[in-house]
Amino acid sequence: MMPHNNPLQYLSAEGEPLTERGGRHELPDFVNDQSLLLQAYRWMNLTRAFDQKAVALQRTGIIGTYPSSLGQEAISVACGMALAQDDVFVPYYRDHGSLLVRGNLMEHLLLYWGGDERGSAYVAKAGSALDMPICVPIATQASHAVGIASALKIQQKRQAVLCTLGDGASSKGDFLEALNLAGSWHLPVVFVINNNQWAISVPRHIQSGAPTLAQKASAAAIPSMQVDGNDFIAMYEALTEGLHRARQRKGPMLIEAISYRLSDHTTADDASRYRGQEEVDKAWKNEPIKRLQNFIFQRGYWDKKAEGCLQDDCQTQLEKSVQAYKSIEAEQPEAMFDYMYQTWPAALDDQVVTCGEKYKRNYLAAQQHSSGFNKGA
Amino acid sequence: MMPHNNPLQYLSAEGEPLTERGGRHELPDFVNDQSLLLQAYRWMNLTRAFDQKAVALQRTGIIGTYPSSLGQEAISVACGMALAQDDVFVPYYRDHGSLLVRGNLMEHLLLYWGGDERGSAYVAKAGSALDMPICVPIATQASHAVGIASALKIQQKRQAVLCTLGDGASSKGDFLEALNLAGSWHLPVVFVINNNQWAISVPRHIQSGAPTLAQKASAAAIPSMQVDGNDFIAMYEALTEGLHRARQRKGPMLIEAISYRLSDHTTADDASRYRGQEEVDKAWKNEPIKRLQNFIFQRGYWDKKAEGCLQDDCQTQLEKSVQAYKSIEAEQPEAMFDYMYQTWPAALDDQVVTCGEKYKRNYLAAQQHSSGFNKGA
Amino acid sequence: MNNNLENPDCFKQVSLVEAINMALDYAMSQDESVVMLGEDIGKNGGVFRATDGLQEKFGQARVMDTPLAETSIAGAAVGMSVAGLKPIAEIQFMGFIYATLEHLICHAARMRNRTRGRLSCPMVIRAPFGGGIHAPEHHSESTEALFAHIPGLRVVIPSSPARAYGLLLAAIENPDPVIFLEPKRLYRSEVHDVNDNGQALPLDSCFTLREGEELTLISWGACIKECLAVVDQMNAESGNDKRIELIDLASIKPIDFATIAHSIKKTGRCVIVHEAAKTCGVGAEIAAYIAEHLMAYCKSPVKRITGFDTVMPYFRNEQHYLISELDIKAAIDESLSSDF
Amino acid sequence: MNNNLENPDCFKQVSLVEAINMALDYAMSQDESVVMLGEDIGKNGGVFRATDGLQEKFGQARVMDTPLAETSIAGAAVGMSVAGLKPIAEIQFMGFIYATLEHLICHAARMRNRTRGRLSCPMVIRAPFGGGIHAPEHHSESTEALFAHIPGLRVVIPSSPARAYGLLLAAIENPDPVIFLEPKRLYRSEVHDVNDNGQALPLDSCFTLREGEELTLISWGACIKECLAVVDQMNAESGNDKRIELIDLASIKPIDFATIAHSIKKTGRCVIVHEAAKTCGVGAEIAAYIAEHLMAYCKSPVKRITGFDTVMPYFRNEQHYLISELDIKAAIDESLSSDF
Ligand SMILES: Cc1ncc(C[n+]2csc(CCOP(=O)(O)OP(=O)(O)O)c2C)c(N)n1
Ligand SMILES: Cc1ncc(C[n+]2csc(CCOP(=O)(O)OP(=O)(O)O)c2C)c(N)n1
Ligand SMILES: [Mg+2]
Ligand SMILES: [Mg+2]
Repeated sequence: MMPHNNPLQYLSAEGEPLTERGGRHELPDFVNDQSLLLQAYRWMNLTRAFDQKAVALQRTGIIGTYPSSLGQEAISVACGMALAQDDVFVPYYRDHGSLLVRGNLMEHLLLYWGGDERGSAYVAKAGSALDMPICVPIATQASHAVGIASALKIQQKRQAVLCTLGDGASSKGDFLEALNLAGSWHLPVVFVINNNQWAISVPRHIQSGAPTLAQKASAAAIPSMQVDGNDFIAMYEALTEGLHRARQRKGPMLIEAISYRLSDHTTADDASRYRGQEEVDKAWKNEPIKRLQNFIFQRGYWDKKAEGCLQDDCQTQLEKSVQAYKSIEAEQPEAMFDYMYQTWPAALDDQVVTCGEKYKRNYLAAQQHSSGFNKGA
Repeated sequence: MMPHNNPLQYLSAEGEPLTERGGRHELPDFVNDQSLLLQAYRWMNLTRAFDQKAVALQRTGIIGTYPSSLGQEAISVACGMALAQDDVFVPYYRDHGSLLVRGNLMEHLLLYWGGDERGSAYVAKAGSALDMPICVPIATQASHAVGIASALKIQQKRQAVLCTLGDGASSKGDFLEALNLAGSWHLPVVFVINNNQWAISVPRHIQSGAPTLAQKASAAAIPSMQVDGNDFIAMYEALTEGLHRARQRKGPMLIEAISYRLSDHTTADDASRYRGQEEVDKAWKNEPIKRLQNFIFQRGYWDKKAEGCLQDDCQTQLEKSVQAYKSIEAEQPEAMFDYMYQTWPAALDDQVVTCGEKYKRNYLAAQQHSSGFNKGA
Repeated sequence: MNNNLENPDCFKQVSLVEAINMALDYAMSQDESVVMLGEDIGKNGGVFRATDGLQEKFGQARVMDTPLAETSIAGAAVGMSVAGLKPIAEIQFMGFIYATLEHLICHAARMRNRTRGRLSCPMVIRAPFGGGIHAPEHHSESTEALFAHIPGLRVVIPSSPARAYGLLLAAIENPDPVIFLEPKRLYRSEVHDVNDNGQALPLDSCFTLREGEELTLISWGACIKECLAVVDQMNAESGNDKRIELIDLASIKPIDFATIAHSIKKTGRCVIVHEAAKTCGVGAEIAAYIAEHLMAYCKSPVKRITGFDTVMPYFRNEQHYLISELDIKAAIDESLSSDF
Repeated sequence: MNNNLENPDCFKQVSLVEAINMALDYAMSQDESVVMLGEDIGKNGGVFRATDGLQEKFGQARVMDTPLAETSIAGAAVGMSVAGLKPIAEIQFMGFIYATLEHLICHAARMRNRTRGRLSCPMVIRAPFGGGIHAPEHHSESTEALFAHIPGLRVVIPSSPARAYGLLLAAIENPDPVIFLEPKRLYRSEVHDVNDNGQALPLDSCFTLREGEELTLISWGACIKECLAVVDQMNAESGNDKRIELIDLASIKPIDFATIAHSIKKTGRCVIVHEAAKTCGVGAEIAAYIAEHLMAYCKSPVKRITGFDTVMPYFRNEQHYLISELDIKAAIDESLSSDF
């Protein structure tokens, strides 16, 4: 494992291969795999395009509060790509890139952020049936990840579990206990801290006195490393290694991916209240897409024409997805009861009736006055 | 700070000074302070005598379930002695020794374990008015300790906080979060893990994959050390240093005190279900009282006669305390309401009346039939 | 595999805690996906011996001693259940269950709804609860109402060895999370015949332990013991063995209001007994239901005999908090003698 | 120092969240021991701006951004309060409050009792609660009943800027722990005159917002908005401005049963409205009280208009869960027109 405070990095901010940083001298072999790098580059661009679109849709009230992943596309896409299909992904709410790579449809992501439970109802095409839904209560997913990893171990399966979280989440007991359990039970799970330097308005240094978040793993004697989270090559390498170890039953691992949240926390946030623009400007110089772009241009894998096509293609896909999203009608009111219990409790019979009556009452009133009732569906 | 997996130790199991262990060659100066060592020795003996008595009292139904501190007297007494009067002590339930040194009366300790809230009502004579009561929910006291430490810091006081916990407790989120907060806020708090190798029936190695519990501190970048918890001199030295640092505003520290639970977990436990007698026999060779006794004999601080007097003295004190304990009558039933709120909620008026009626009803019945009602008070 | 034909009658004389052990043993024998996790459940067999012998029988992979971390016990159980296991997590005492609440409320209770049925959390959280065994602070709580308020959870409390056996099997078979609370005061208080035939009892139903015509007494958990004694005594003394009806609620969430309504329509009087604090206890929900739906049938006010809104006193004075037979009898007498 | 003479009238036009800010500002100005801790409460002023400007004014030592760890926020607040501070902890949304429960139930609520008055926990936990602002999952909960069940806690919910100001000051002054829940749907819905004079309102009391003779409507939090509209409309339409009585419960624990009893004895009819799930909600306790003490006065069954026993739907469908004016009106009509 890598020493701390010296993140694994292969490419400079300008996309030049580094030879003397991070303790590894040679670029990993997979950089010769043109299709893999182009796949990554495409996904990162689609993620960013999706992100911009989602922010715009929020501004016009088409979806609700949305957490942008601007600047963190390398982490998210590398997670998605390093996972094997039957590995289990346990995401947090800023993982749009991984979710897309896993084969989730953009219209379903929009559905989720548009306030519709069905956004979490579909199996990711390129993912596992066990891929977990987006988790809102911070760090709780880490406990689920160790539970799933423990189940896989008990079932003698050879899959790995990948769990993501934020730098803020690394302070919460759930995560710290989960690390300990993963270590104690030697579980096949990789944790990735997306250290984007901020937890809403709380800067990284308030979260912990520890100089690195990677060192949280030493409390559980789990190997860990810091990785430049804006360097797709470093992220992919570290994740591939971690997941491979896990599948080989070599135990858990923690990766601290160092990046920066270039956006507001969510569309409901105004980051200018608590951080200066210079900091953000500086961080833009490190952003991951340009870095990989420069590299694949240098390598001759990519050119301006391909770039143009890609951007067009992203827009076309997006348009289609937004249309698809908009065409999905809201569920019936009674749907709120349908999935509470698999075996129906008679005690709820009355409430379903009340729900229907209530809908009729309020809906009819809305029809008549088109006021006095909060429209929506 | 000391390296890990090499606990600070000054005396061999036989009480001989070590010169080449633990990285420190010379015995600390305070070993020349005869009265300090004798004080320690006396407290350790009183603690053990109290312990034996308490177990006996439980067996005859005079008190309830009781957690013996057999074999861990050095840790507990060193904690009590290293604390300054106005430092704040935040104990867990196995700290009889520290509580005695703090000046708590044995009858009050018995009151607590005898199922009477007033056991926690008194201010320890040699302690702070803020000394916390015994804490049953594992590890929660660690959060209180950081809260108190933070208050002291805000109030610009120069006291330290000392918080104890078990090896099992070191797995719980409360403790891990508390470490992180102590590090982030640079708080004047020392944590002592009494690593007695067992958490009821769960052995140390199940608690964590980490080879030491001291290294849990690195997650929060807090200095930490392992100490031989059966070596009073090492414990006192480490605690004095830690508390001094804290009072000097040099931040928190974690001490892992390595010892062994020679007793059952509590009087309700039967340790023979889950651990072998050889292990216990071996651990007895390391017990702390004999070790210090040998040392003070060698030094000429102590002799057989003094030993005889001490044992007699302990018994005398104990007899008196047990008598005092037995003479304390139970509270009135309505006392259960008296301290729920400082400003009385009218909503409880009826319940106090009901409580009185209920008492009369059941008490009278008990008088008449002396059956059908669970006597106690 | 839970096939009755394969399980001819096999009666055993067991205590409530032994019945729990028997049900766990049965479920683990029948279904490989059933696993257990908790503190001290392995070699030690649980501090009350509910899991005695099971690790030896089923191995450490299926009977897991965990680190001391309740949050993780619940959170890991969520993950395990999503991944196809049926975890049974033991929380050593109900007083230590609060660290699990975030996982139970935010995840276990919602996973099916959140994913519109794609994933679910079939899991059981077992915990001993209630006072009366002279235990230290935090070892006597009855906070079943906290769980009863949470949509998506089931809460089940047995009050006899046979109901413990059958309801625990039902909880394990249930496809959703069940909080299974064991009245520890009854763990060893009596021994009964239980048929170890793998037969689950119905969930979502209460049990009418005594039929009666003049008053409906509703309770659950350890208080059933005193209720039974009072009802049997009063029915005998009055020469009317159908005087007081005793309902063991058993399913605390959801509540079987049909049975309750049927009974109160018949008797017109209701006394509710529970050990938990009064305010917002489960008794409130039952009384509220009566106020909404059955007032017209009531001949006297509903009475709740409950714990006080205080902390359960430490054991020296706990009997002043716990409900005695005389307390129950007094309430019944009052209800029977008052009329609107 | 909270001396009225020093505080001449000082009216300000403020929203509910601004009133919270004003009360915090006042309390911190008057009493050095008042401190605040929470996530994003410093520079950011809280995600709803309840603490806006306070860190700048009172410094980082008294307005503390914490690591993201709710358990520690509550646990540290317990320690701080024991040590002589008056901590006001903000939990960002009620959906994230569950990790605090162990500390609130086992410690904050018990410290005074445990130590027979030697130590105590004067602390306030503030959290925005309730739905209706189109927020994501877990940002809409109303689980006040969980806290209301716990002996030793107080639970307070304001429903107007003035009550927010006066009740928050009262909560801060109170020598015991208070859970202060802020109806976020009302945070900015209206602006009222509030006198920034440091005057606390009484705790343990409800507020009769409208007097009436024919029916008692009881609610709290955001639902008060719809209740007020309905009552004013019905009273106006009927030409009887004393028709429906509206009680804002405000003090959820302990409950001011005296005022409720007085009202129901007068009106004989009661409708209870709350957003939280029905089963074992606080409405159940009120209805149970009626069943125990006021049945003889009731002309029609008690009615509860509450959230369903489901998870609050994500915001696209949340209006099918939330209670509308029409829902309230229908319940009142039904209660008024039914008789035993
Ligand atoms: C338990 C819990 N507490 C608080 C919140 C509110 N909240 C949402 S995101 C967030 C900050 C998370 O920061 P971080 O973990 O660094 O992830 P990031 O959003 O920066 O990716 C907070 C406090 C929550 N969702 N869950
Ligand atoms: C939160 C919580 N969970 C469980 C328990 C029950 N319990 C009491 S002591 C104990 C073991 C504690 O072990 P350790 O921390 O090593 O301390 P020791 O008793 O060995 O000194 C357990 C599980 C508890 N008191 N609190
Ligand atoms: Mg972050
Ligand atoms: Mg231990």
